[in-house]
Amino acid sequence: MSTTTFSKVRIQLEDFSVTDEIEAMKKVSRNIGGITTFLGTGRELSKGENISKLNFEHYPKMAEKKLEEIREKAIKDYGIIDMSIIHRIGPIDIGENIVLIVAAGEHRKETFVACEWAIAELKRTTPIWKRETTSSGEVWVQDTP
Amino acid sequence: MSTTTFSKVRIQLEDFSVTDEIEAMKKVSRNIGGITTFLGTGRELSKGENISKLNFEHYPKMAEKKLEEIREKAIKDYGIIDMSIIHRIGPIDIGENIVLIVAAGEHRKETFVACEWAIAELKRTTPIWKRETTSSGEVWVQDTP
Amino acid sequence: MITLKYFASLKAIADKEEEHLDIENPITIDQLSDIISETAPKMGAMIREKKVLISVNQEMASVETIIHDGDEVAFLPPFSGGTK
Amino acid sequence: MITLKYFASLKAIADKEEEHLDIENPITIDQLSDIISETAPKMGAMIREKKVLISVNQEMASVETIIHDGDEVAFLPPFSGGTK
Repeated sequence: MSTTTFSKVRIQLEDFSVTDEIEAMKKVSRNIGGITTFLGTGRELSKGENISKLNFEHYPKMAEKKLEEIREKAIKDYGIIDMSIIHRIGPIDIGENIVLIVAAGEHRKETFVACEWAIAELKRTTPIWKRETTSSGEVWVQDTP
Repeated sequence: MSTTTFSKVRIQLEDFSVTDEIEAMKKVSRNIGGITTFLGTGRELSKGENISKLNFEHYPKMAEKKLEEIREKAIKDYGIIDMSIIHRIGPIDIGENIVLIVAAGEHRKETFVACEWAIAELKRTTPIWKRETTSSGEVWVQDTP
Repeated sequence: MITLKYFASLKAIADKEEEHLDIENPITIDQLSDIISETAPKMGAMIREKKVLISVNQEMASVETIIHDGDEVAFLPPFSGGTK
Repeated sequence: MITLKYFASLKAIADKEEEHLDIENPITIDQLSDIISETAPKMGAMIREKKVLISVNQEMASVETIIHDGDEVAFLPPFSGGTK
């Protein structure tokens, strides 16, 4: 495990392992008692239409900066020990991992709050866009958060 | 992966893999868009004392029954697609996995609520007890939920 | 015959994990606590003072629960599974 | 010289991903929308009608933001990362 691979905030083409991310997080402190994770996955249905493929695009540098801001604010505002945020870009199949938030804390309460806040904030502030391929063709998804 | 290994509710001596449990959950439906997991881990400090070891005991049959009741109620009351609950028993070191709740749903909101409810309900209703080993000796933990 | 089970910290107090009792008629939990007091007075007192949870056949019991022949009665200290 | 970037659905509307413009003095976003309208009128209109988000040097911009030589200006449709 290189530190590059396990930087706490990443946007990457490759899939990630939830177990590996959690184990990397555990190394931060022996005082972690609770870890809440949220994993977003590609689902087949969207507004009643069958999706065959997803594709994510991001604004390089700005997206990473926003994720780092979310991570730092989560640690500061919710009293968790640490957080990692990973978002994939490029083509993604149904059932595949898209985004992972890992919130680690001494107790469980703050990790739930921080994790739920972070994924909502990611959706609100991070320049990442989704294109869905359905039988009607390809469309950029522009649902408001 | 046998179906025995991946029954949705388990109490076991062995460690578990968060990734494997999530992948088993994904097989339930192609409509899963969000998976919230809570992982409880052994932390070093408890009421200011250094813990060197944990040991969990359960009431066989009754504990499994309670976990299954929690799973069924979570699916029914919160509209999630499925849930799995795994709790380890026996000796557990600092940093090791203790308990895992996996809540899978179409959207993220219900999976956070169901997951947080389930871990609180587990603590309240499931006959599992923790013994902590510190420098002062071994004690059964009897904190109220 | 009924089966009594003691868990976690209660094993040391009852000085056993499990015992079997013959009962002729259904009994109340109060009557059961008297029988237990004969060999484990502190345990009997904890039951009467409601300092332990009690399950009958793996369901939580109340003071009104009547124990019948064949039942499994368990004495349960406060749970501490999961994590804080 | 300033750099303009178009993301996601806006690439088709602007018919490009990126372009470079020389500006002599600092300009407002309104003035920039006029320049863009010369080659991509629909894109210029969307900027004026506030149908896109705008960032300057990777920070979200407002209508008051002044664009200086060397800035990177990006036009961003509503985000859809994460999941519902």
